[in-house]
Amino acid sequence: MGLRVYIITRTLLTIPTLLLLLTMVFLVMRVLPGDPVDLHFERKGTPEQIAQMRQILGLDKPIWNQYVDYLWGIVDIGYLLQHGYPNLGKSMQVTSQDVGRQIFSVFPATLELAIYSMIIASVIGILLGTVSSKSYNSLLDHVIRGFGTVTYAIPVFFLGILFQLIFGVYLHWLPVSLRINPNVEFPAHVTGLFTIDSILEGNIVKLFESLKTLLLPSLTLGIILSGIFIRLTRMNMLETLRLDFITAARARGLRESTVTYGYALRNAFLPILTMMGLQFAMLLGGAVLTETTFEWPGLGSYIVGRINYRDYTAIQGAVVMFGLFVTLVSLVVDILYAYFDPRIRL
Amino acid sequence: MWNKVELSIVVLVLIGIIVSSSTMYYTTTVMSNLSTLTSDVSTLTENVLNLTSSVRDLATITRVLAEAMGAFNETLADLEARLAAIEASLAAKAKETLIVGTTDAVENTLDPAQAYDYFGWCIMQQISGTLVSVTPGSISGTDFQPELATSWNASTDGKIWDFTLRQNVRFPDGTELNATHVKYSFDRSIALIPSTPDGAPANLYYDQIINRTEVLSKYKVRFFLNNAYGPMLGIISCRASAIVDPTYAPWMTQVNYTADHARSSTPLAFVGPYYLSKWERVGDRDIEIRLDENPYYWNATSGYPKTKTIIFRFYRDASTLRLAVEAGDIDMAFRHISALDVLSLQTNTNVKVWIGPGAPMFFMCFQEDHAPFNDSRVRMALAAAINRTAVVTTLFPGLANATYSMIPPGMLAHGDAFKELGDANLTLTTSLLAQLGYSSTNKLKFDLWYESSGHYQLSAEQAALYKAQFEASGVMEVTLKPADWPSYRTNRNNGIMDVFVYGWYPDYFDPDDYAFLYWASWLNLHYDVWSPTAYAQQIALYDQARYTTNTTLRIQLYNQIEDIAADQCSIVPLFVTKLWAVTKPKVSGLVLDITQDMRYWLIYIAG
Amino acid sequence: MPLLEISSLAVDYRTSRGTVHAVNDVSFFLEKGETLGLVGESGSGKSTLGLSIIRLVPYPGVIGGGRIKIDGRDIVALPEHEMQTFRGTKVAYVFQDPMMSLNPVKKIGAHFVELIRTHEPNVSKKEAFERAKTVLKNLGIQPERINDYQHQFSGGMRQRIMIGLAIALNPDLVIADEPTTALDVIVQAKILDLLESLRKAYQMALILISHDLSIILERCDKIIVMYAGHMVEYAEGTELHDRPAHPYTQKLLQSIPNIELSDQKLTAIPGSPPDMLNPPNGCRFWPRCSYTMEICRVKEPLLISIGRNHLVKCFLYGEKGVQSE
Amino acid sequence: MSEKKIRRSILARCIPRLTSLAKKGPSGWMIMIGIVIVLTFIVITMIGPWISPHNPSALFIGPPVASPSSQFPMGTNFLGQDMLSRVLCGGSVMLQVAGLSVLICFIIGVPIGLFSSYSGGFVDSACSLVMDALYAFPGLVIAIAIAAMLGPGVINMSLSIAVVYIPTYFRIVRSQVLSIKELAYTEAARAAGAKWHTILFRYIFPNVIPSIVVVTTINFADAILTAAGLTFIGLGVSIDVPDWGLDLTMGRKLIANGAWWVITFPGIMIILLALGFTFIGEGLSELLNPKLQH
Repeated sequence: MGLRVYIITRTLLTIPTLLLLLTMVFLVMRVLPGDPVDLHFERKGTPEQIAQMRQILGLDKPIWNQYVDYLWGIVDIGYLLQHGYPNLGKSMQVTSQDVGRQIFSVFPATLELAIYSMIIASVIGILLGTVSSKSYNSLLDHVIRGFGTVTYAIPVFFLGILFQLIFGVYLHWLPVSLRINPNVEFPAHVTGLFTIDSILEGNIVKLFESLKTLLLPSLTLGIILSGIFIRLTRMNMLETLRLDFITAARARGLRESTVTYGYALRNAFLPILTMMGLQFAMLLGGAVLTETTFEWPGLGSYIVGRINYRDYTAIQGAVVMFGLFVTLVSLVVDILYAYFDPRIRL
Repeated sequence: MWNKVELSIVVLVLIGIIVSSSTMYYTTTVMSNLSTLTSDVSTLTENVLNLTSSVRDLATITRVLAEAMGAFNETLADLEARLAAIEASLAAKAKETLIVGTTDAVENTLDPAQAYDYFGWCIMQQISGTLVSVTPGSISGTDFQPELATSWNASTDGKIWDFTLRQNVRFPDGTELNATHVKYSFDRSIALIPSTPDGAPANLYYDQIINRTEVLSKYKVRFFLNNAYGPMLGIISCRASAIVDPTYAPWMTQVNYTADHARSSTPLAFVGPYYLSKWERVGDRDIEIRLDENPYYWNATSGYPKTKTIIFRFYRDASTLRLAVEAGDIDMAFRHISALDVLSLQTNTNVKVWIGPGAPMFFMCFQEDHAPFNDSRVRMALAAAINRTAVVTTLFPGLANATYSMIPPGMLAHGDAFKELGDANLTLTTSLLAQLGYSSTNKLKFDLWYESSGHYQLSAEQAALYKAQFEASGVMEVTLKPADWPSYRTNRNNGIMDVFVYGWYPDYFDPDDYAFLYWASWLNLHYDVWSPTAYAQQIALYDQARYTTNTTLRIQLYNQIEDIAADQCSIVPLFVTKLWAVTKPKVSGLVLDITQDMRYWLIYIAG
Repeated sequence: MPLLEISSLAVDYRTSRGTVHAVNDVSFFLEKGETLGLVGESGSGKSTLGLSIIRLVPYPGVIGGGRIKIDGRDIVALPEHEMQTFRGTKVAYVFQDPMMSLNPVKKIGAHFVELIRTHEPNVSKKEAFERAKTVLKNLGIQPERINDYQHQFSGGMRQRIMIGLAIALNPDLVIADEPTTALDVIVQAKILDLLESLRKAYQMALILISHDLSIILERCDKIIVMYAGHMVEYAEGTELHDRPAHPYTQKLLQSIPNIELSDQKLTAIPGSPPDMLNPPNGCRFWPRCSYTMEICRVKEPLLISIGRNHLVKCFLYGEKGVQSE
Repeated sequence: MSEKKIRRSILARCIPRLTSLAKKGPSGWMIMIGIVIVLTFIVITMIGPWISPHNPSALFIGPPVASPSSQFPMGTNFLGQDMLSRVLCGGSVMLQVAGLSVLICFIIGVPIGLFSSYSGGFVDSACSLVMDALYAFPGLVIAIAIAAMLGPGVINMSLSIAVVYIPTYFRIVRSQVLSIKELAYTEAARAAGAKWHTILFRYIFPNVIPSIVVVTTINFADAILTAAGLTFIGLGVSIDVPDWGLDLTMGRKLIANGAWWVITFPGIMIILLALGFTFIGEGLSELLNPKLQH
């Protein structure tokens, strides 16, 4: 009951945030010196060229109209339903394709990568974090903290390259690029997540192959991220373990495992969850580099590829997409929080 | 003080990782070694058979054992059979599909009225047909063989060309190819030129060369040219002259990629060895192109294509492509495994490296609007300072040839006009620049631009080398300026780069398609503005060479053009890169010749 | 054999800035059904002492020496899992702050069920649940609230629940560490009475830890006065009330308002407890003592007997009296 | 007091501080190690051009892609450049970018944070709304977008990174100010009629500094990593500038040939530098975290 109300209000609250976010993307793309078309033509385009491009991009209109068009394009449900993707304008490349279509076609790849690396990161992070907090100030604790700090300091693509070198070049265990072994047909497109699709298709080989290909990128990103998760878990656990009800539980002679997981972790979990939610933005940032390293055909590779064409609409669209994604995730996280925490629910 | 639970969890996770990775390792090895496995199994079975027979001789032992053994080797035989079946199916599958990894991608469209990129043309060559084609393996690139036309002849003044079409060439829908299709194709391309100014027909001046086309009979078509035109057959054989299928090639509109519908993504008539069965783009990238055997191919009777299916996988990065072919993920890597990798791959027994003659020409351009590059002495000074051989031997060992002529080695009229300037001829450089008052104290300062997004191979490394070579003279100071390909190209159009290296990829194989580069308008160097006399001379010679069919005369004319060029140094030829492909050892049939074409229908995989 | 026997116990906190001797050379014993009061200012080590009995001295504290025997078994060396079975079954602990002592994300019932089934694995969930209900009834809480969360109860209620959890497996010894400090006065009495009655009903021994001497005097058979980690005086309730020996004890007594002597003047103790990182030499109380002698500054007094079951740690009663029996 | 004197006295004050850190347990050690690493790197980068055996951008000092040897301890890259020299000199770009971006963040983020939170009301809520929205954004993505629009180069990289980090400063400053604002002594000062700027700069600002320092160090680390990332996707510097990020990107072409040294050494340098800053940050935050005091 209370929960439902909370969810509704929270959802409503995201609208202004979203609006703000979109506005900022718009501004950032506009505030920058020189306008995209000039940049596109390296400030030397002929007037006709520029005029034509401006017209295609709707940059000939006054800024206010541009703003409205831009927002409308994103919220235009009719267009979304008709085409299956929002109206994010036309690509500046010759093909002049819909940016919306392009972005929606690459998004599942990023989603898949994000999900799996999140899982890996959380498992490693929560596990090691708990362990090190339990053995506070012991050697183990220092080792784990060290691991956490170092992983934070490694450039994600460097780790990626090392993995390619080790598992791809030397050991020949795992494929080092693309989304699935090239001599395997793609699973039938349903969700766009290859693992899910191949399960739906009931094809073990494809599932196995896609997992195999997924392993390196998600491991790379997961490990990089796990550093932060370890730190978060450790901190929260240390704070929780210091609370009276833990000692009280021990005084009642409950098993140490019960105390650690049933009491400490269970209570520390919610803050950890929210903080992890915040880290999602960082995960996506890392995803861009991971994708370029492993040639993972996702939103990251897309944005990087478009940069090489100064494709301003595409970049804007991709950035917006990232923003929407993050906002959505934080919404979900908050709702989960409410769901798990009785204090909020009642 | 952490208890067993956690310890066990940690251990489990570690074990999990190890186990999973090792299982992958094993499965992969098993898949690859399936054949050996089978043979082992079979030998094992034989042994067991012998064993059982010998066992039977021992009457005293109960036949229970014998039966057990029987059952055992039955199961073994059964297993063997199954493995054999799997192997057979796999082998068969491998035989009839060739998986090709490439860093190329269709730049824009597969419409001959527009497409003007290597990979677009490559795909078009597999799925469509032209009237004539260059004979595979041709040295000069000027030997032609009948394709959709069985015979042709030109009038004595070279202004009228007749082509007799091959009969019973059918589109997949059954309609037979006839002269109207040919006329339609050329008329459409020419009609579309205004709306596609950067398309191939526009760049090859179809509208200026071809006056009109005429259908003489069902199988006879005639071309009226404005002037006699030497490289006519070259033009006719190039992909911009591919025949289209009117049902998919609307008049006056260019055909673009349409998602999830391969057929309507191209206007081409599917009269080639293959047809386009799948073209998938994700975001801005091709991720899969699939070609399947065309059952209606006119030459199918002589066993083409040799491989039923070609699947293209697309890589952004040459090094990952190399890893893929090395790991055996793909059967063939074509365009572009980096030159550095080819060397190390040549010693690798798991792959086969194919190297063919080169045609792509690389040359250095000077923006003459930026003084002092409007002075031929400055240009010549730089030209003399360059050390081509050093560049080729260090960056492209065995994969490129230094050239002192804009016309590539092996081709008609290839000369060595620029030899007189020499390689790293710094005395000349310094003396020339001294005339203009440049010295070690007053250095000639300029920007050297290079392409930084991998469109040209090792362009950054090249730039570093040129910089070093220029500065070795002690009278120059070079600033390197990177620019990714699109910026590079737009910079070229807008003439904002002092000095830059550019590449030329031939459309047809004739000096005619190279010599003009010295003053090519699209380079925007404004040579014609700053050296009008030399320009006038050269263009006159060029036109004369173009509008004659007398080979010896043409050679003389081109040589004269090159001599003037060597004095002017409007642009300086550097080197020609060869063509190379890397395949699995069992892949054969690649024909790499000066045309740079990859004729996939000739490729087969040895069983 | 006494239920609890502690001899020359020492508890140290090994911090990065040095070692703190929070409990020093404490010895006493406790019979079944007895009540012992531990009194002293905050930081005097009484809570540490209490926690050390269930071996839960918080990090970085360690039991530095001495023996703690429960039913004649020394628990100092006991392996963790055995110790764990001890807690809750033999010895139970009631904490100061009921607000913080329950798991906020667990229902009340769950606490009981978990407790019972940890120590008596063969008891079914249902059974445990029923038992929990009866316990709650005894504590005067409607059994149907068993499915509520802690944040839905008042402070007093929560402390009742804590007590309920403590006695659920009727242990032989309950340690109540300032059980009422966090509660308002009316509730205090109620809770203490509840403890008292339960103790009688279940035949438990009780260690009552408090900074409030009056409460201790009211309810304890034996009393230990602690100062800066030392036990400075040990006596039975009445004895201590009538004949307080140690100056510190006397000061404590004077600080209690007393109805009988209306003309009594209340005096606070001057100064503040010492910094445990570097305590004063000699007797730790001398800086605040009004009878300080030379020797007090240099030499630490021994715990000497000055009568039946009455020990004191002070030079006022002789250089070194007879060591207690 | 003469410039030299000042420097000496600062040193005199710093060194004992450094050593005394060790007494503060593991976190103290972390800080000390971090500071040592960072200082070493700065020094190396400063004197790199003099101590490096060869000119870092000179071509074919040795054979191309030569594995580490006595002559070339870190081997050579594809252009026969001496990796050791490049490693010694390659830090400058990154340090410049990091320093510049941090400076920009500090100059913009801190004042906004101070004033908006001190003044409170509509301004504050507006600022924090914007900042939160920006904060919840994938930093690298927006950095990439901006860098793409501005084109490659040191300044542009720093700018794009700065934009990403300003919110972090804003948030931290704000939270601090809000907590301190309510403290008794600020109240007292206000009651005593102190001017707003007195309160802001004499009472509040000093208390904000520690947490800003923490953020700054973390920001340094991230800036370095982000700079490397931008270089990796081709928004970096031109090939004749020695830079670890660039070496990593270029060297990547060679890994398939097993030329591990081309990427390993620059990679390790980046990691170490980032690690140094992270250590300082982590140690400090640990020390300053009241919840973890014993």
